[in-house]
Amino acid sequence: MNFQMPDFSLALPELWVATMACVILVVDLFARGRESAPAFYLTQLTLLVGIWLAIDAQWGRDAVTFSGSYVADNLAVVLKVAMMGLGLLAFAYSRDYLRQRDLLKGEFYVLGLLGILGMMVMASAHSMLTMYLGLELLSLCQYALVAFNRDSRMGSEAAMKYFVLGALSSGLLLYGLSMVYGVTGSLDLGVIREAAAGVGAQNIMLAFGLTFVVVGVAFKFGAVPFHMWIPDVYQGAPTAVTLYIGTAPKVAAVALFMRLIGEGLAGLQEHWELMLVILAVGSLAVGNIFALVQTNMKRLLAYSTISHVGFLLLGFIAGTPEGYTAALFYAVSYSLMAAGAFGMVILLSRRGFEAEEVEDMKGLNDRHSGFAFIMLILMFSMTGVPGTVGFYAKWLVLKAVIDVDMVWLAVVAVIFAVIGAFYYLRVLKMVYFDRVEGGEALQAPAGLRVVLAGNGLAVLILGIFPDSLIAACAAAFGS
Amino acid sequence: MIELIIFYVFAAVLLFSATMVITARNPVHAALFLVLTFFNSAALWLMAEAEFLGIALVLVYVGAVMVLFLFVVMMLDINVAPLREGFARYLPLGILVGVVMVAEMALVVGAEQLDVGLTLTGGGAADTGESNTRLIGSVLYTVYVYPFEIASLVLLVAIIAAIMLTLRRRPGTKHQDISQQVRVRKADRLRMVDLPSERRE
Amino acid sequence: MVELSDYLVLGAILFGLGVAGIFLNRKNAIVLIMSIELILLAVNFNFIAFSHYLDDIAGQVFVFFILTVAAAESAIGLAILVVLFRNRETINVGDLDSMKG
Amino acid sequence: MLESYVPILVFILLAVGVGIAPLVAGFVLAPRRPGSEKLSPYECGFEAFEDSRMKFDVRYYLVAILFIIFDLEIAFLFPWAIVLDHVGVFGFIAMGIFVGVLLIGFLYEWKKGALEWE
Repeated sequence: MNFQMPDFSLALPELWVATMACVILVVDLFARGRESAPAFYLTQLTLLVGIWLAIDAQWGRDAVTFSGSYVADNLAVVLKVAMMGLGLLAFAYSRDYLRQRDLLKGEFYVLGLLGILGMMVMASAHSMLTMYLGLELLSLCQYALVAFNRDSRMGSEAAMKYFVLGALSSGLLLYGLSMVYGVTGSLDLGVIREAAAGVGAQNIMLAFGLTFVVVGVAFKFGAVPFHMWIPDVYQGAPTAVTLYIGTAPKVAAVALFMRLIGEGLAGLQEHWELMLVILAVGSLAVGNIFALVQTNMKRLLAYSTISHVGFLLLGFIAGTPEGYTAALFYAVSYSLMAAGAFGMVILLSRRGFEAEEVEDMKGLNDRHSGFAFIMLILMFSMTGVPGTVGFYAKWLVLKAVIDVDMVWLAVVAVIFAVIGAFYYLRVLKMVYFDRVEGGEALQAPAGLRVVLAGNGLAVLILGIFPDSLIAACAAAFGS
Repeated sequence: MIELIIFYVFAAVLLFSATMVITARNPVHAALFLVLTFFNSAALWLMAEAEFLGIALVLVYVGAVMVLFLFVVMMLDINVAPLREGFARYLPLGILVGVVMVAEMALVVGAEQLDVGLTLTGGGAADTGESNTRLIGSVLYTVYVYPFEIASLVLLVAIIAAIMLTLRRRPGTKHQDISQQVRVRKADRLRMVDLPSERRE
Repeated sequence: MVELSDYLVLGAILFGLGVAGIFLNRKNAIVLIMSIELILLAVNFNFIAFSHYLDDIAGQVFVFFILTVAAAESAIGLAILVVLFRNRETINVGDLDSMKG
Repeated sequence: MLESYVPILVFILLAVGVGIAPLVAGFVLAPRRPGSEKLSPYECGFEAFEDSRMKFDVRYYLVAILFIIFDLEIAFLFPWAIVLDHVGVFGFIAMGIFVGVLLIGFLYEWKKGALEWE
């Protein structure tokens, strides 16, 4: 491959976040206070400047640099802005939670920031090698974050399960990538795209490699039958880490799918379309049915994540630019809702008491009607009640699937959504109608209240004016 | 022809030791068989003209990772008995899964009409005389410089995570801080006191 | 002459052994991590075989990165194992059941 | 293209041979009259106190992990050293950044006290 000087100005966001991560690590080493406050503010500053850099340096451009391993286009910008925004939210939520349990160490911010960097690398990967390294950088940060509270039994168990299943899935993904490399002869996704579109469609080995790649991607999404890690990791990890893992990596999984399968192996669409249908229906079924019986709030949200992934996969099944736009919109809006829901769990828990059980939501309306209203918005938009952002997301995805005349799939999805509505409404019943005796007033740090209120309002406003976000997602796919 | 024989010898030993890794009773034996597996695959990689990777495999994996495995096995003082009781029950399932996977993969991969590599250039690479390491090096730091820098960040994450998880400062251990002792100055240790001389009564 | 398919079949068998290893040793975390190393070794075999017969160096560079990442990953994996052992006094995967349901 | 490896193969076979030959000779030729006295582990004349398996300390463990990571760094330095003339200043700066990031990792270790052995 010829080598000409790479265009560094194009990869500015990644360079910025990487240097700032190292700077924050060193600053936190020499900071005296125990609160690692400088690390927190520097991290938030890094993400804000990163968002601006991503938009300014890369919007509207479609260039490949670093000899074919980095691409900067609208899709990359939308993905990166979403990831960094969700990262901002996750760090804002976690500060008080960690301080109360004196887990507040600089490493949390550095590992979180490097995890976001891994996601950004995945968003603008143009070669299988860059995609794999971004995925591994993200996974390693997540294994460490899940085991962050090293004295909690559940935490280390969850980390061990997540590690073994994560390592296995990256092994499977790599096996698929080696097959794709063997048939197309190159690591570059552009070359793979032509080869797959051309004569590659009938090649058994390429189809075989595709199966393994789809398995790797399905694991990252947490789609059935590769969802086993999600409930345990969501429950075992500290709630702040669960919030981090439950939101931004879903957008990264969209990036993984779009780059590798959506664009790279587009030629084999009829192969992977069938696989995704199986994954989607499985996720919808398991996600909604198992969630009905859950008593632990975090496990309930974990199974709801699986059901939402089922919906998200519908967008990919459609395979049309509208379908991809719908899937991206779904990923971003769902992550916002999930951040709010986990934020509520953080709001209600205190130093010694993890508000993990669904019963802890009882009588929230008496304790603080404002946050009860925010819980109402979140649960309604998760159910998909018309007029909320959740409804738009589901509607766009279903429309995309119907346009590709798979009406039966849309009907199945709606049925499961209706079944799913029950456990969301059960939570609302507890919030509004159940009385709890001696419910003391809600004391939560001001910062947390502001962030949660902002998150709730964002979900509400997006529900009323979703067109700006939809337009951004559509622009990502060149329409 | 000799090549084929050497290939099959190494491949046979490789598969035997790999099977022993997953069926060994004692984790230490499993670790040592894994070392044998790595040596054999390094030899096979040498045959496929990937010398640098063969040496890197032995250097990195056998030298460091297997040492870590043996440390962990020694340190965790694993009582082997309970770890094995699930073995007999899952044996048939395990073998079945393994055989099915291998059969279907061999079918696909070993298929004669293997139209692999649309740009396949036939057997043995034309020996350009350049050593494999120089070939990799010339590409690694120029064309693949972006993945190269991400690899450094992956290693950084590994350092942070390993220390964050395992480092426990034992409070109250008395230890000498040599640099402290050396940095002492005359004033810290010596105090001149001038005593007035008393008259002798 | 050693054919490409010889290498690939060897890689496939190693891959099968790795997956079977994971099914067989669900109780013993260390052999579980070793089976993952076997799977990654099988992947490296495939890449090197393709790189050799395609006469393209990219495959070998990919293998070099896989080695690096896999070594860092097993370092973290064993760190988690130590944390687990300190909390649970056993690495018998069967006992990791405090989060049922 | 395999000719260049024949010396290595011969070397390995010789090494294995020299290793195994004395063992086999000892096994075959030496007289064997095992006694319970002879078979027990010798511990300066009296009974062995506890079994030979001694638990390692976790500090060894951390050193092993850090060795892996810096061993990988060295593995990256090998090809760099060979092609430095071909790769020029660009390659030099690339490796500078790589070693710089790992230097930060080393600084982190040092400051956190992972290197102290108390």
